[in-house]
Amino acid sequence: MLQMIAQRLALGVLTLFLISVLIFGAIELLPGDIAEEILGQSATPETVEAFRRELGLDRPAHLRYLDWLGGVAQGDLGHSLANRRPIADLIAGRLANTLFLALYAAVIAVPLSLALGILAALYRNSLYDRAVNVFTLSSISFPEFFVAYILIFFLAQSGLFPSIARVTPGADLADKLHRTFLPALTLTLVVTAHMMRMTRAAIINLLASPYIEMARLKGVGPARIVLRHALPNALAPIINVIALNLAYLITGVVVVEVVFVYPGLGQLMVDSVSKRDVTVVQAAALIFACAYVLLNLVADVLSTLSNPRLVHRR
Amino acid sequence: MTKTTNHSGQLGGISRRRLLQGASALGAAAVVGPLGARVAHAAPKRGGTFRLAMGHGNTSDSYDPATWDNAYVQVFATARHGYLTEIAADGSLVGELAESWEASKDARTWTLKLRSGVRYHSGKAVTAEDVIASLNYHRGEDSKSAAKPIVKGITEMRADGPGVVVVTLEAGNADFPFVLSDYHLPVMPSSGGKIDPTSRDGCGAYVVDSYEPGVRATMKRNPEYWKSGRAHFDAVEMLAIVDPAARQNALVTGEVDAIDRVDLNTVHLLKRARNVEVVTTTGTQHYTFAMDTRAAPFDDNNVRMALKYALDREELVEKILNGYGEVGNDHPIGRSNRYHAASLEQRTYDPDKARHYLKKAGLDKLEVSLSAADAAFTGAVDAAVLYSERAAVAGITVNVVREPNDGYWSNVWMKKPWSAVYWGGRPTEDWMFTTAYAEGAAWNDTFWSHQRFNALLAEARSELDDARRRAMYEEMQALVSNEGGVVVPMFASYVMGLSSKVAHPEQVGANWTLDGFRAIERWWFA
Amino acid sequence: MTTEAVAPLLVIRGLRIEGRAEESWHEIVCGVDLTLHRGEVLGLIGESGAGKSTVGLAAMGFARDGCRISGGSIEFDGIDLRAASRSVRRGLRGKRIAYVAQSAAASFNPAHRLLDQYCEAPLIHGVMGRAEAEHDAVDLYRRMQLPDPDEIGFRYPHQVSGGQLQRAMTAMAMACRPDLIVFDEPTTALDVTTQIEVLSAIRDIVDQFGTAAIYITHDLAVVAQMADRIKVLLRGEEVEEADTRTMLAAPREAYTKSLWAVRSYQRDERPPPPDAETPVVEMRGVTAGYGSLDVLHDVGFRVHRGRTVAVVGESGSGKSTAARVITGLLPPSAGEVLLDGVALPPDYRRRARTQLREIQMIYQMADTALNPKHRIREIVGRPMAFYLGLRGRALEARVRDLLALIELEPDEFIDRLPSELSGGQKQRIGIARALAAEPRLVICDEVTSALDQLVAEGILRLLDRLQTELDLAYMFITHDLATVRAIADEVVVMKEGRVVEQGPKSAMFRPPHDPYTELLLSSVPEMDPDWLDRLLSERASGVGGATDAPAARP
Amino acid sequence: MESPITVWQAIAALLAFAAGAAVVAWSFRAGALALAPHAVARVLRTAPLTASFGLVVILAYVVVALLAPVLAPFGEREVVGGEYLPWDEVHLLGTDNLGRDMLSRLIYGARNTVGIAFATTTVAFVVGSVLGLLAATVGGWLDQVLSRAVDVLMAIPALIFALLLLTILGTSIPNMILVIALIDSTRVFRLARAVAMNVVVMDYIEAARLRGEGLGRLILREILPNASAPLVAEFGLRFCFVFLAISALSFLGLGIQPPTADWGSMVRDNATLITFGDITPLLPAGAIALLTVAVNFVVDWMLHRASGLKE
Repeated sequence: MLQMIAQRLALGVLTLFLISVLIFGAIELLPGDIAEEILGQSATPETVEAFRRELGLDRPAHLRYLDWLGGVAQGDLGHSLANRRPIADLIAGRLANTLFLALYAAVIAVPLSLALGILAALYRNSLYDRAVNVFTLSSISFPEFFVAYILIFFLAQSGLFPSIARVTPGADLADKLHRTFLPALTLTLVVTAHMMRMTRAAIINLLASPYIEMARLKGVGPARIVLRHALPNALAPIINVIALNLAYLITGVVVVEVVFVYPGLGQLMVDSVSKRDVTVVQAAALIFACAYVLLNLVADVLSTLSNPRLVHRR
Repeated sequence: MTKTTNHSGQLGGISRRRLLQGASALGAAAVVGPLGARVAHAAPKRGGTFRLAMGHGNTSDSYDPATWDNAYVQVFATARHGYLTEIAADGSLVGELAESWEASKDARTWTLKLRSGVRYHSGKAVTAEDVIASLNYHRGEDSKSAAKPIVKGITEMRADGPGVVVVTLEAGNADFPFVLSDYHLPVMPSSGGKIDPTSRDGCGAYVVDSYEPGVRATMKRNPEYWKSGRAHFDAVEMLAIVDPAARQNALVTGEVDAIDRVDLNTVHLLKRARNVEVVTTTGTQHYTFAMDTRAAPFDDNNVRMALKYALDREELVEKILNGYGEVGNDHPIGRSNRYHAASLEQRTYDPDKARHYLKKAGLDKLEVSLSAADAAFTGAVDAAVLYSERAAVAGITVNVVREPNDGYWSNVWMKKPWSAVYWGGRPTEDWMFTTAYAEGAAWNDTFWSHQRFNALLAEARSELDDARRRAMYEEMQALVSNEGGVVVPMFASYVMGLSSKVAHPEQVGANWTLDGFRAIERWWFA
Repeated sequence: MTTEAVAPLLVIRGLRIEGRAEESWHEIVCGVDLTLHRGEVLGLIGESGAGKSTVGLAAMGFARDGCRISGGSIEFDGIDLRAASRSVRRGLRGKRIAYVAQSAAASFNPAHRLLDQYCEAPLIHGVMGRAEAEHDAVDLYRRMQLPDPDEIGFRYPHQVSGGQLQRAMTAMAMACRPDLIVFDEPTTALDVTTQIEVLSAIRDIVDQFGTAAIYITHDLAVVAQMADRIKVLLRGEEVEEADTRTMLAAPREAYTKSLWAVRSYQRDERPPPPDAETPVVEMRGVTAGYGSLDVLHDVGFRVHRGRTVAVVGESGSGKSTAARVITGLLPPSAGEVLLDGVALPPDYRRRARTQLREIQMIYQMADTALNPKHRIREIVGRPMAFYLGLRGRALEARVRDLLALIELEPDEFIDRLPSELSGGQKQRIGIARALAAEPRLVICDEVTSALDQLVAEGILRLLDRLQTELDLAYMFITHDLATVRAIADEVVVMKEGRVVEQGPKSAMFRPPHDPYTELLLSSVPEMDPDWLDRLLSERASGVGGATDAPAARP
Repeated sequence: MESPITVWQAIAALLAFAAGAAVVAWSFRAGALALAPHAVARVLRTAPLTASFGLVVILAYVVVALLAPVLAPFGEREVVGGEYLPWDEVHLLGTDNLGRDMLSRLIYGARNTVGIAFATTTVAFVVGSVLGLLAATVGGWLDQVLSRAVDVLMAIPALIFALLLLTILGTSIPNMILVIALIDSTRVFRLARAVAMNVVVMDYIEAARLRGEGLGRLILREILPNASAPLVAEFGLRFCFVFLAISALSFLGLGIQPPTADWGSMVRDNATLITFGDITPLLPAGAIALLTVAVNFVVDWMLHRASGLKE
């Protein structure tokens, strides 16, 4: 197990390295550079040139990349090219925000989708099952920003919840939860369908197993069959789909951040891409990739732990 | 209470004397032509936290004046910094840190007398050295400042005692004090002849508490602010809300007190909301479709004229601006400018004339590509689509190319032969023409080079006679309109949404959005 | 044993059960009667599709998903199970009627410990408390002769061997001391040596508690050991019923007789090949394995033209691995494989097309051996097209010939999909595909073990005929000594990756044996109802030593 | 058109819609059973009401997409009146912000959106499943390399990755199709590989390998037919997600070239209206949602048939 984790972490580091090369290359390929982007309409060739010199953009790309890599290897993410702020400072708060929102949404979405999925498996093909199915499918087929607008229309304009998730540093948790409720709910609607469908499918898939028949022949009731006999064995696929969705909650929420004016990493990354602020983009991309790699690793470890065959060797 | 007020600011009506010999005239500014019928407010009250949400703001924003490129940082800068001159709500130029100024006869040497006793938030006094360092920051070989072309004309600056700065220009410029009001040019504390561009210190009405670029800034009133009758709010919170729907929702749900850039698609719905006032000002902001006059087929003025007649300007104002604007006349000088050529005949949609010019160019039909993105201006793509629909009637195929917002200014503007462009406008005709129409100007986006125009421009700049100056500028407008490479379909209003709690003076500045960027120090809670 | 005065425990009358296929219902059990008294063991036998399991489950008032009980009555101890409410039925299951499934490995929930699963029924039925149930479990485990009964309950199913699991499942069925247990082929998936232990344990415990049982199996020799009475089913209908000895001695119906006759198929051993003849395939000193773990150790044997070599051993003995080495799927770490005296490249990817063609394989599970999306025409035709370059009419004609050769009507079968075939027909197609390549050696990997005995016999006869006609060499991998007896010329006995014994069949079935061979031979059930008792008493007296075989690896 | 909506009205509308859908689905199945050839009818008979409904909807979309020029009362880009005209008998669904007929735009949108989504998904599936099957079949270093590469691509947030690529390449429709397809193909790869992994262990694959079959035949003839069911199901979902991707991209300012009508961009263009209770943006969003639900109903049914699962 430890060996697997070590191996996966090593692979993860390789993945991160490749991503940093890829992102760096992509930004190099993007038309325009940070000097042109920041000066925008006001750019003149001379000022752009001066800007580039100041930022060291006149040096060859591979040298700049190696410099950056050297810094990262020593734990220094460098400075934002655009406003010279240390990236660690720039990102710390936003990362906390992103994680908070992801966690918030997950705390609602995961139990909800598990419950819905288990109930749907229990009452499969009932009216309830179909209704939940249609509702969740519809919710994922609406663009995220649209779901957000609808929620704002129904829940914010009546004054129940604030329409923008303005989080101030000093706010207490209750206030923060209240302020970020709508983005969390939007994300919940977006990810629940997938997890719920997977839970349902994973459980139903197992209901044909001989050990389920055995349980029924022992006189076990339907609820206990699903919860005690099917669910523990369906954990691996469920954990994996949860991990995938958690990764999405961390990495894929830029649209929700924009709509609810929530200062998360996604918006930072999009902004930085548009300004060609390569060091910030790199840092954000690495954090996202880290989240993805780690979540997948955790999912694999948990699925392994959920399987007695792999935990208790013969 | 819901109502709309339109303030059409005018930069006219300033006497020559006042221009050359300016003095601060705060409170004495005449109220010029308010079109709205807003009930006059009682005397401004102090207090409250003003929450302002703006449709700009980027995480890469900074304190550095060289890089200010969006309204958020511009309003933010204006709130915390002092400038040498200020454009008053009525469009007149008044002194701010410069108490008065005087020009030499040829308008080449300007002597600025600084207001005494003004201090930065840090407590340091504002000096002539600071003024020189602040302007110098944008000059010189190594300057990366967007304002570099603006201060290019300065050849020398020197302090004449602690309170006087003497500026020498390359050539006479009667409008120089206007230039000093540019948002890039705040006066910042200096040491050793250099300013620290990353410093937040200024001498403006508000002191920065916290700033997270692209997210929010919080400020407190500067207790020692020298202006009277300004800076009514105790504190200010500025939010960047880029998504228009989110911004409007924030206003409607009372999360913020004011927003800029109201989505024109839904402004009619916003107006219905209770406790919301929509304020519009029409100034110099205009949208253009700039053709590269060096490139075929745009090198033929007949083609340009054909295209100018193939566009329904009224429709664009109606559909793109939802009526919040005025039609343009293919030159960049708006009705609020001093020397606007009112006598120039308004160009209208006329497919027959377009065909006629096409024939003159020796063509039956024409196919051209028009690059647009919402980065150029909101609704640019739609405007291009409408253009293409109308042009089709005249036998002109306009292929609309939606360009990415990202990198629009570096990759499309002045690179593609025909593209949509946004201009905030300039307070003076000279400034506008010099920036974008003079031969060899960095932002001459039509690459237009017209001998007569260039000669007139140089001449008018140092011309002291008002009537002759007017004649010259009117001729230049006609030249641009009839021979230039630019289609100017419309002048766009600034449309802002205000909670009814927010009060503002009867006259709202039209030179920029949000009362000429100065809403924070000029407005108050009713 | 039975008395007329006591009311029977279970009475089934005119039972009809329907199964759903293609959106319509088909009858799969058509009017079966069944009476079972307390303490009585009824053997239910028949081939697959006879409806044995369906009837067995119906005795619990249960129909599998996609099945429904459409007629008849099921009365358990005076309770009408069809009319009873769901909760009444649920209350009976596990408490008064228990079930032991065919594959204990699949029927134990892999996520829970054995003990927890044991305790589930007593707890939900409120028969006893947790502590009592655990105590009871240890007692039953001991009675079932499970090793380490105090601790085994804390293991997960995968940590316990197949034979032990089957006993643990029987113990679990006993947990509430039910009146009736349905045993559904409890030993079918086990090796012969393990089967003995499970059979004896089951028999003992049923005797001890006087539990009535329905014992479902397709293996006549097994049912002979276990049942008081035997009922024979065929396609959902009863063929006949009699007490065990009568049934074995004098079956009335022709079908029953044919079942009985299967065991008698046996072919004479062919004379040994001349010493000078080069074997078709020879394995020489092969050591092979996966990773660092060697599964084969220095294995060698020869297969001659027109002869059948049977490779015998229990699960995990390495017999299938030997086949993988020959086919080149598993390159050996030492030793070599010769085809006609010439060493073959160890990896099949390096072998020439003709070399590949010479060695063909027939698989145990015909279900997974035929591509479910291909029609018979393609499955059988592909090797011909591939190796022999046949096209169009020639190909079609050859496919038809081959189908005729394996006794399937070409017109009827050529356009079918595998899913439209029975198990035996699929296996025939497997054979046809192997023959289509016109090979010299055919490796038959447990080709009959998944089939009913009658069908299996047909396959064996077919293979034998084809061998004679086409002069093929067979390598026949099996764990079933009856099959060996039927078809082999030579026998190779393997255990733990080594060849224990090899020689002509006649020699193998004649003492003295290697002890392992002896154990294998003696464990093959015989039709004699007293066989198990005799064997156990012999072993108890120290003639043979039963060991717990490694877990069955399916 | 400017009718503000309330929760109750929305729920009532949904219920009415569901009832209508059931009726339509039922009558479609009844009608189809009567008309269809025997073999088709036999399959159709097994379709639950939900699947019939899905089939009707998909069929309707295809018809609308194919016959757009015939069905649409006005041209796709034609400016026919003032902006935001209310619903009336000339403009059944009113006009949009430029005064184009909303209904006509929706109809043409079906053609463009469904066409683009279909092309994108097809490319994604061809690339993703071929590579996935290849990785599973060949195994070894090829599998390692491909899987790692896919890991890398998947670890970059999809939307931001698309943004990067489209900015580099430019937002033409072919580029958009390729970029979304590339990102989708990583997901398809994972699925195809996983499914194929279960197939390659089958004896019939071993038999084909031992026969000496080439890679191409192995993948296309032996493995692919047995891996197609889950791939088809995934196709259904991915197909619908393309709309969302386009919509999200247009939110970030990269969309389909105007004046081409596509639902994703139409939702974006009109989205603000919903915050004032104007239901205009619900039309294209609803069109997407309806198709998603319909496709998934059919996919569920097909999966159910393929698995032979008797619930």
